[in-house]
Amino acid sequence: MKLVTIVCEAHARDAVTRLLRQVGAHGWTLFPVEGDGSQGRRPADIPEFANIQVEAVVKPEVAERLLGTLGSEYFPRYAMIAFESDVRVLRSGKF
Amino acid sequence: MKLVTIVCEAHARDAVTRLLRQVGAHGWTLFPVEGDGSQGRRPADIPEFANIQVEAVVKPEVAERLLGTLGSEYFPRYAMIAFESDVRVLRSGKF
Amino acid sequence: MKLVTIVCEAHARDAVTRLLRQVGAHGWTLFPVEGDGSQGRRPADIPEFANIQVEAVVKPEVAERLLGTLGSEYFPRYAMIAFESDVRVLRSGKF
Amino acid sequence: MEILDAIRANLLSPAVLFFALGLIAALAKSDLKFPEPLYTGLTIYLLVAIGFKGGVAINEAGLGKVWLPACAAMLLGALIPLWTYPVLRFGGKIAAVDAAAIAAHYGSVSAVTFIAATNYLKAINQPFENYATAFLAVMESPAILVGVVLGKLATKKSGDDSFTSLKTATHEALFGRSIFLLVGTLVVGALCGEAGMKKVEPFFVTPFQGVLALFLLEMGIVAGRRLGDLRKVGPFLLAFGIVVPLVNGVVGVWLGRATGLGLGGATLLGVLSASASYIAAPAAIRMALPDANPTLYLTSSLAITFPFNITLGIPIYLEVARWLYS
Amino acid sequence: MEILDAIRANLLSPAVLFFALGLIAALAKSDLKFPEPLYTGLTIYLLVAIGFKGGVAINEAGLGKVWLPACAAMLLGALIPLWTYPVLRFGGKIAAVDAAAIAAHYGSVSAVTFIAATNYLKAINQPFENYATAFLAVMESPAILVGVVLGKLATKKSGDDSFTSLKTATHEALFGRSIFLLVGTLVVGALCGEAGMKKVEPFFVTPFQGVLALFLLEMGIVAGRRLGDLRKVGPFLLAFGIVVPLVNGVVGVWLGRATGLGLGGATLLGVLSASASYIAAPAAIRMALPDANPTLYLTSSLAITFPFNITLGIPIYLEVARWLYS
Amino acid sequence: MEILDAIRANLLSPAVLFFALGLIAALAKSDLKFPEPLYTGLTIYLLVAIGFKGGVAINEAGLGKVWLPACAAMLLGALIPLWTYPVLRFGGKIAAVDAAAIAAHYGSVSAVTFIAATNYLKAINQPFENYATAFLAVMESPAILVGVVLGKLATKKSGDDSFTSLKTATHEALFGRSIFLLVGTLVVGALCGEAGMKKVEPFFVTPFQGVLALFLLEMGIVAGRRLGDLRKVGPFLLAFGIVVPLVNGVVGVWLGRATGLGLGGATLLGVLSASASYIAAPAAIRMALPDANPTLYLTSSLAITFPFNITLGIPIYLEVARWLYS
Ligand SMILES: Nc1ncnc2c1ncn2[C@@H]1O[C@H](COP(=O)(O)O)[C@@H](O)[C@H]1O
Ligand SMILES: Nc1ncnc2c1ncn2[C@@H]1O[C@H](COP(=O)(O)O)[C@@H](O)[C@H]1O
Ligand SMILES: Nc1ncnc2c1ncn2[C@@H]1O[C@H](COP(=O)(O)O)[C@@H](O)[C@H]1O
Ligand code: NA
Ligand code: NA
Ligand code: NA
Repeated sequence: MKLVTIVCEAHARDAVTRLLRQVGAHGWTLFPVEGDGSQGRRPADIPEFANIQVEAVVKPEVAERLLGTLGSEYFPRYAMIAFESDVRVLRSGKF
Repeated sequence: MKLVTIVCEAHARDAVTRLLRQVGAHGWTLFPVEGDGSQGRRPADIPEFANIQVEAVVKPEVAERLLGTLGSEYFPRYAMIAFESDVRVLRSGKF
Repeated sequence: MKLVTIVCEAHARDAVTRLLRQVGAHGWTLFPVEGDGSQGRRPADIPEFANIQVEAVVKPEVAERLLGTLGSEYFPRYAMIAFESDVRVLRSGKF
Repeated sequence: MEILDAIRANLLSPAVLFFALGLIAALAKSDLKFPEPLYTGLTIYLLVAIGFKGGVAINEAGLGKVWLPACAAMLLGALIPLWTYPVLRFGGKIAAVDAAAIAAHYGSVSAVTFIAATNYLKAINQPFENYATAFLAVMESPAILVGVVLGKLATKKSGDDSFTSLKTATHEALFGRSIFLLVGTLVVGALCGEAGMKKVEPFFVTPFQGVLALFLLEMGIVAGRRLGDLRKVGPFLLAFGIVVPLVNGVVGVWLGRATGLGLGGATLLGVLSASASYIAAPAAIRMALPDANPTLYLTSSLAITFPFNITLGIPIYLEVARWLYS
Repeated sequence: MEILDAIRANLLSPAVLFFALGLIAALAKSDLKFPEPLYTGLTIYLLVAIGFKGGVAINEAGLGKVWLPACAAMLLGALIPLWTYPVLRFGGKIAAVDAAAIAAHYGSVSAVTFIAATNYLKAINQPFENYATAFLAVMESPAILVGVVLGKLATKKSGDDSFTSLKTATHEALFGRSIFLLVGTLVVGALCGEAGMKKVEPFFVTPFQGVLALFLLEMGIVAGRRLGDLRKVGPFLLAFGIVVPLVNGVVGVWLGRATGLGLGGATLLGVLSASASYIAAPAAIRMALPDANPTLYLTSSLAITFPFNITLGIPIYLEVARWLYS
Repeated sequence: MEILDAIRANLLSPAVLFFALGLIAALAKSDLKFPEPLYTGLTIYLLVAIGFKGGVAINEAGLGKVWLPACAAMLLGALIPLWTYPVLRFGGKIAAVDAAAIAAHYGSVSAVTFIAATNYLKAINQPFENYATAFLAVMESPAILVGVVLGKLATKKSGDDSFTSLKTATHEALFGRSIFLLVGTLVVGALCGEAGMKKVEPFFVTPFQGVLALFLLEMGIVAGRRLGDLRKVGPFLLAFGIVVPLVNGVVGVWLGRATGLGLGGATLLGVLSASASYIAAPAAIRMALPDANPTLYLTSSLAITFPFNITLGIPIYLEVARWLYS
């Protein structure tokens, strides 16, 4: 299985979770984070201007689709990074 | 070393940290998260009904024991997912 | 690319983010966490006494430098752990 | 039609209307929600304020007046699961462990329902014994322990495991956040008395009603999210969540009168007896009886009984008391 | 020199000085910042308090007095983007989608600016219609929707995608947190009336000014962080962020008078018309027009117009009203 | 036996009893704890309220009265580390860097202890100079800088590194959250004066004592967690944590009298001198002297000196003042 991690501006939240469903993720985990990057510091004091980190455990092919769409549709528009890593899950059936 | 990540309902917190000690983890890191999965949305506004993410860096054999018990004892009872990945640690002695 | 994860006492925050810039990381993500380890429980109720988790996606050579300095300069002084894992990123140019 | 007026008055109070607004927010899928620390902060404030006030009241009334009804309340809490369990098990054909879990919730109490009741009485100028908070404090745990034991007997687990979880449940039931805050601030209030109250009144008493209204807004959201599960729990639990409170409410009022409480105090004991826990009990039960299905006990206590009590229940229990005391 | 005295009085009020302190904290790179839940809690408190108060006022004044100016306010909000868009597009040579986004922000409103204005009027004992909150509630969404449509026309996207995002924008604009809280508590307040107000006044009214001051401290920090971006937006937006509010402010005051509001109410309508949204609009626009550059609309509304309004704007709009009404 | 009565009165105040309740919660391993944002929100409120009040007081008294005792307070803060360092180093055989770190903590101040003292004086109707907050503001940093320099001299690090960390320490000591809030709100208060105070009084003054009581509940939990470390620090630091405050307290009271403060103000200067920092100092020291062992300075300041001062210390320093002034 693949763990896809997305760190992005909070305003992208709905767009990202919608995309996750579309590409076939069965769930996600999300939490607010603070960050620094090419677009400057993002302190986590105002929810609307903060960052969120979204994690989704998905099948490799889903990860492909997900990262693909993120790269083409989302990166040009939102402050975001995304990366993928290999994980061994329990009950792989559910993902 | 293995990094074991567990996302589960907050009520499982004590049970999970107890288990971590039992199987021989020397520490853990924990934070509240919001999530969506087969058992529906879990917004993070009421601590008792929220999710937590628990991370533990452990030896491979400890990870085995941990995931084993989680699968047999915990999954049937709690809303939870767990996965394992390879990490390279500093001071591997302490884990 | 490498994902370097650091969990440390909040007081090390500035020192760690400064180091990240020095060794050449282009960004970082940070959030408060609760933890348990060799130096005892660290509940997350007082920011000054809490833990933070810092994540940075960096080039392998940067990860080397980072972990090296952490091991020699920071571990003796701060309550902290650090580990590295392999990740596949989008837009690897930006890291 | 006094009762109808009383109900209308209650329905038009800010507290209840804010609760309704929360329900609507949840149903309209608005992104409105309180951050967890705000929710926790409000609960701490409400528990500390009510506990401290109760302690000051005990300091004035003297333990002599409090102990008898307090013991009665405790006993009542422990007994309720014993009669609700069979009803659920055989009347509702509900699995043993689930029946035990639900029974524990209805024997335990809801602090927010109690607080809403005190507000309601204050609003209609019905005097009541402020030390009734002591009953709230002693009624939370017993039922949980009884319910856990019932559940353990039903589901014979590996001794050790069940032992640990019974132990955790006991610790949770006795040292859990809410219990600790209530009992602790009761004692603090009893030690301070009026002198101490003067200092903190502008923070713990004056704005109290407004804070409660704001808190009920969030409670409405939380309860509203569970409304979807009503289908899952079936008609029996639906009826159970309304009939049992009414029965327990009457018993509580009667017991209050029998142990020498005034009309207001008896009403509050009725409210406590009728209320079902949805925070302390779920936390303890989830640990001690992880095999019980949370949807059943959470939905019935949070989405059925809690809304019923703060809208219709409270005025009804008061009417019952009025009738008993006339 | 009345106007100068009015401005000095405003600049020396705790609210404005706390805002200035926040600006300094941001510029001095102090590590001072409010935790997110505290910020959110304060916004919830301010919106609920102002909404409930407004509702009670409607309950007293009666809808008959409110509907006409309310509709006018709504219309005004919808029209502002239609004249600011061309100004930005052709006057400022700003890209279509960015012009649409900025126009939406200036048609929409800033609740905090409105609240600061009511505080200012109270401080100088200038009576005003408390139900003006209703105008705040109805002016937030229309401009956002108009702006989004303008942006969509400019950037023809794949039907489906643009459809979803237009839908999300509408939902966001109508059920977003702030709108929902304002409209909801307005209704609750209207249902409760004075009787309900009595209960919650010590929490929602008495400490209100102090809470606002504390909140403006954080707003100062947030606005201060954006000051660095002033260079990026260029002189045109700088002028735009000050001139447009002045124009809209005068139009708003005039419209208030034309629809029968008193001096205070007209001033508040002027403030609303002059204010630019920096929370609700960015959230909706970011979803519906993700191609618009946030630096442009956030910097102009948050770092230019907002500080201008709460320091100089508010007293000026009042003077305009005084002059119109004399 | 006046002193004993004074102490009993203090021990039975809500503030101290809530602190005790927090200690018990920590020892009983209750899961009670405040969410971080609630803790941070309460500190911000307390610092802003006390700072603003102090500023208004300065506005009334005039700088003329304040500057002399303020400079004296600052000097005192800078000198305390110079005499405590050798005591720790040679009396206690404590490593140089640790001795420097601890000395810095005792030269700096604890805002909460100061606030508790003002509350105590208010409770017993002992008038005091409200501008004493200015002393709190100026005493926090100097000792930290002196302590850091002492530590640097002891541990000769690579120039550059030590330079950065000395720089960070200075920045932290001068622009850290608490300092910034105190100084900033002092200035704001001084600019607003009574007129501004009227507006925010219901929020920043009226509920203040209650908020402090709630905050001390959390402080009790935090301090209670450190009680376990008492074994680790050894008898010398235990004695140090009680004797040094007594000595510094007397010196502070005497200095207050020498610089023309009244009985109340002198008591507060004594309290400041006796108190040890456990938030600002640890933050700065951890960055500037990372080799110092936090267990030593945190345990002594947080688990020994802080509880001692708010229970016994404050009434004692008042008695000392009474005796000096009679
Ligand atoms: N190299 C990195 N490692 C970890 N997080 C990053 C990195 N770069 C960016 N981020 C996160 O992604 C957010 C947006 O990145 P950016 O668009 O570069 O500003 C930042 O605020 C960080 O939270
Ligand atoms: N595929 C997934 N990726 C990431 N997190 C997940 C996934 N599935 C479930 N979760 C998390 O695990 C929690 C419980 O999962 P579930 O039992 O499926 O509801 C959810 O609330 C999420 O926080
Ligand atoms: N084995 C582990 N797995 C995950 N996190 C750990 C582990 N050990 C320590 N930590 C985290 O690192 C912090 C400091 O570790 P320590 O210095 O061992 O107390 C702890 O508070 C935990 O948050
Ligand atoms: Na009950
Ligand atoms: Na506007
Ligand atoms: Na001191």
